[in-house]
Amino acid sequence: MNETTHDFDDAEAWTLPSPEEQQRMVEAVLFASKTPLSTAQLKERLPEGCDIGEAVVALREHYRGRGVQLVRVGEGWAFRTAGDLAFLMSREVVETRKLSRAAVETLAIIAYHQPVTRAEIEEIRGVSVSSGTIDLLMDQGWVKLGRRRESPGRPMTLIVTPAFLDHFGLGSEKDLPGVAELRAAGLLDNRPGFVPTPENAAGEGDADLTGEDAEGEPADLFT
Amino acid sequence: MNETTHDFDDAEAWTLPSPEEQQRMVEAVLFASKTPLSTAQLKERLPEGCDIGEAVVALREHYRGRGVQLVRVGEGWAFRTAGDLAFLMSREVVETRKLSRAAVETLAIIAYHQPVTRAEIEEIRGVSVSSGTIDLLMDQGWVKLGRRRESPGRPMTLIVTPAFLDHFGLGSEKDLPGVAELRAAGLLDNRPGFVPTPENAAGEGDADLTGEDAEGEPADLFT
Amino acid sequence: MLDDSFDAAGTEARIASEALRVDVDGFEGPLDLLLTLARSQKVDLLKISILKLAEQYLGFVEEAKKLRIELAADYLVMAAWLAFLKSRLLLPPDPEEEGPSGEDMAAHLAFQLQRLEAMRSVAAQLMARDQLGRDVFARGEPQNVSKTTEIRHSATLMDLLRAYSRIKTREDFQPLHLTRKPVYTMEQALERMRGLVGDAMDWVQLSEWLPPEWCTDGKKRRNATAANFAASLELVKEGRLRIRQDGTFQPIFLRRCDEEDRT
Repeated sequence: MNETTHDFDDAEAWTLPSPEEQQRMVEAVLFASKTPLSTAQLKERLPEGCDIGEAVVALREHYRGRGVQLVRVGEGWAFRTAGDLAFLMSREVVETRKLSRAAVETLAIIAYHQPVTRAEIEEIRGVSVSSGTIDLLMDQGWVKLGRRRESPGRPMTLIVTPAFLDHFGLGSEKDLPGVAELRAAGLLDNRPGFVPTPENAAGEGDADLTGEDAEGEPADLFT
Repeated sequence: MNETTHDFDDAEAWTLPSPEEQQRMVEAVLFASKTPLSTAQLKERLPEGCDIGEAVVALREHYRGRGVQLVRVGEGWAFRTAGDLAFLMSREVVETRKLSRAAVETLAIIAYHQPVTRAEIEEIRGVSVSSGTIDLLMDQGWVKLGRRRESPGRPMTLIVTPAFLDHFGLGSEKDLPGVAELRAAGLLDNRPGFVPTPENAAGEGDADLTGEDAEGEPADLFT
Repeated sequence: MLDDSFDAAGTEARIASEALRVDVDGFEGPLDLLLTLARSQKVDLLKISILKLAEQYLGFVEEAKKLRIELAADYLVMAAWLAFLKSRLLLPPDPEEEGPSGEDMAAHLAFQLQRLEAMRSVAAQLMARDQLGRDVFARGEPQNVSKTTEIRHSATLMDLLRAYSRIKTREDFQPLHLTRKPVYTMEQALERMRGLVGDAMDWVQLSEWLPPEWCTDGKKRRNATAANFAASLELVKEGRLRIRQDGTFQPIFLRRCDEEDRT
């Protein structure tokens, strides 16, 4: 229907493209194609008499070791990024978020008490620790599983990682300042906010408010 | 502030990829992209310290004469099929609306005279430019608004886009056919004219892009 | 010879005007028409005779009028301008006359025609280039860059230390809760005394209203006494109880507050 076909069909002067030329053709057609093309499809697109198989083999060889490879996809052939360069195909967007209070506390407990079981963390914090929090710390690469504790139930323990030390600029776990140092540095809040813990939440509602007086001896007045 | 920079800055173990490896990376990234990527964009995608310019030059050389070419498009680079193999690509042809003579001329004037005001285009063509024509060129993504001209009325100017360069396979505006000759002949100079133009025929100097009346007939003066 | 050339020119002009008549709508404005007429001079645009071109154009407009072809106004504007230019070119320059000379105007028109022709030529060359999507093609199956958002959580050593100190202070504080002895509260005392106050027709000693279970040891007793005392003051405030102490360190007596007490 168009002149191109016409030329191919009956031009006496027409000669078979050279193998290099056939390779160029396969290369261009595969590059521009929206889908992988089978040998049969390539044959249909290229001038009559081309040796598709040979061109594909040569082309595949040519691209070996390069950033792009000619690979077999199902029945067809397609160009694909070399597997080892896949990382270039994803653009990482790094978003920085502040670690939640629960996560920071959990992390601190793991750092100071490691190896520590989850139950122990809960005991220290006074509230249950969600697995989301621990997962997050693990994803972050700051916490990992330690040995099992040789106690009933053989619970897993959690420890901090070298990445944790690195991130917080600590040479070792021993570099973590002690509580006394924290207090000396004025880091310890003298008036902690009242946080309900399982113990006091379950106990007498106002016990803590009158608690200090309970120690005092107001009854001296009456005896 | 974030870890990424940190890693690159001080990881002793990290080494710059070899030139061959850098070439593979640029190849992979450019091959995967449909649109041209600028050197800056490539730099952003590749590991720190890579010499994009060198990789591109080597890659361009590697692809010379092949079925796929690495071409310069404005600020960027892109792989494109070789022009002489167009006859194989009948299936990939994107049907586009045929441009009117007015649109083709307007496009050429914008490309060769950019940044150019609508009044200047009208001066060159000797007829008013319909907004439909400019809209069409903008829809096509070939033309966009440039800066305002610092002249009375501060008219908007028109310029061509990187997509225009990409479409016509131009590395830059300097590659426009015959541009050097036209410039040498003074045909790209902006000379003040005395010949009636649609603008001065209408007796108004504001035939800028926003001037709706540029479409209007100056006929009222002469009937 | 002269006749011949005149004839030839006449024929040419006739053919041209015929063509123009047919094409009048096909021109993209007067400049386009001028360019077409200029081409009919069959000389390089650089050597074009502007005077002749002006005459050709005016002839065309005359012809159009004769044929009652409606010409758009800008063609008429151009005709008027060309007539003016023609007079400038033919008449000797008037030193009084302001503005550009006829030659300047002619030169500029020639420039414009050249420029338009040049633009047409490069436009054609541009369109003849290999075009993307027509002659050259981009990657048909581009691999899009997948965008992954990695969330990094930040915390400083200070955050960690503060968090730990928070926990530690809480811990230091907690033993108080755990070792605290039971306390008989004022609320408890108040509730109990509201039930008892109705029966206290006569003065009763405060110690008699202590709950028996709180009298087992001195500490508990003191606690309950304090609670009962505070509660009785509350009841006095409410006007339900009267309270009496005869002297310092003397026993405290309580009695129901009756109607007559209030008045």
